[in-house]
Amino acid sequence: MTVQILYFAWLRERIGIGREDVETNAATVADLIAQLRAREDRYDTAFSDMSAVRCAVDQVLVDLDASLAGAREVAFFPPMTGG
Amino acid sequence: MTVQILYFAWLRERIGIGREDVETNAATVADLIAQLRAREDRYDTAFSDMSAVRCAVDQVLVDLDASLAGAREVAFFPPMTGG
Amino acid sequence: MVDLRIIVSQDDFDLGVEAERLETGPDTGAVVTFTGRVRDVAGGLRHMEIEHYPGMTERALTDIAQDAADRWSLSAVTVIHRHGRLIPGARIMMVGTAARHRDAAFESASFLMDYLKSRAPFWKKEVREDGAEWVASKDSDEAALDRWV
Amino acid sequence: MVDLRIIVSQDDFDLGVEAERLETGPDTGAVVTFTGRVRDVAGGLRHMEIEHYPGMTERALTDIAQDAADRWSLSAVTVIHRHGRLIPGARIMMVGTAARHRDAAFESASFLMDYLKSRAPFWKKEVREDGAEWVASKDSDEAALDRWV
Repeated sequence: MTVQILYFAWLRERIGIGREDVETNAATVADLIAQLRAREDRYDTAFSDMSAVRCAVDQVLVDLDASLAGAREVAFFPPMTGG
Repeated sequence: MTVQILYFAWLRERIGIGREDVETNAATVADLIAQLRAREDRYDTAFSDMSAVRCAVDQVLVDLDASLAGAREVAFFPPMTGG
Repeated sequence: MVDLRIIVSQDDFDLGVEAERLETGPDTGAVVTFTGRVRDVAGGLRHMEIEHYPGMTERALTDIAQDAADRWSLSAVTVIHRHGRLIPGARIMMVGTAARHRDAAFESASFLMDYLKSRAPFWKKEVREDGAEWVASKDSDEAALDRWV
Repeated sequence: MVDLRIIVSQDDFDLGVEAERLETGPDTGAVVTFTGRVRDVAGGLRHMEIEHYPGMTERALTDIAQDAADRWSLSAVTVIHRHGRLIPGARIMMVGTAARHRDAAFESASFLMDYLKSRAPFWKKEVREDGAEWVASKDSDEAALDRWV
């Protein structure tokens, strides 16, 4: 399947792009991250500290072991700092 | 000594006046209340439920056993309902 | 130095102007305002009559505001309380606090409200179509003070 | 019916107008507003850059506001959050709540702030004279959520 992946804040800066379409068979968010890290160093570096990574699937916050079944949009970002 | 006594809210309404000067030798607020209650029925009625009476001496909230030494202004009123 | 603004008046106030005044200095990150209005709970309320103790009121409000400012290191505190005749929907009072962080601003505003409710010399009377009645004080308002001791 | 007002924008807002909007209906006795501003804590802050996740932001804010409205029976909730470049002293965001009583208005505003801090998709970057840095999330902000569970 094809999912659109979005990156925000320093994840966006480290990876160097804000969005991309990725072809994947990943079953879970964690699987997708493993696939991305295997691609290139900049991905590997960006995802090196997973305690600092949050994820939303189709604009809903999820844990990293969440399923990607039916997912169209996956976003990665650091802990939020609104308010 | 002469003290100015002020009444507020339903204490003012029951006694029928908002302020008066009273000549007194009362040592405490409670003594002053006893003196007032002895004067006339309207005072006796107004002060009949002491749990509903609050007092300020010279504009500072005090307990009913507070001293009147040096007092110039004594105010009686029901529990406050501001805000 | 804390900026204290205490107003006791029959007049209405402009919340936007008051809130803007609280946004002072480079170190103010959080401003909280509370506004209280006359509610017509049961229907049939003509107006609220608010009596106060001139002289003591200003003094009590200033003491409470200064106390809050010291306790939470506030940069500004505003307390405005109206008196006289207020119709349903009218603003009765406001408190406003300015602090570095949100917790201090929220807590101090809540503290001010709890003290205003049962330590500032104001008394409310409801004038209804079927008569007038002094608003009774609530045990819960007295109990609310315990958390600040 | 609760009146939800959610705005995500680069533009500033008028707190007076927003507060007035919250004063709706005969049963609203208490309105609380919180306003957050850019602080220049250490000196030398040029501006704050606020990034957000368009689409998800509006959705998250609406969910949080609806949740607060249900939990405290609010008559109105306003959440405004700015993004883009904000200079020191500029307003970043506000929440406003309207309820019957003061406790509901205070608690729900505090709840909204705690959720906004760590559950709404905003990220702050401080651009200083000596470089730029993403603001780190605080453990205390995450811990603040525990009291609402």
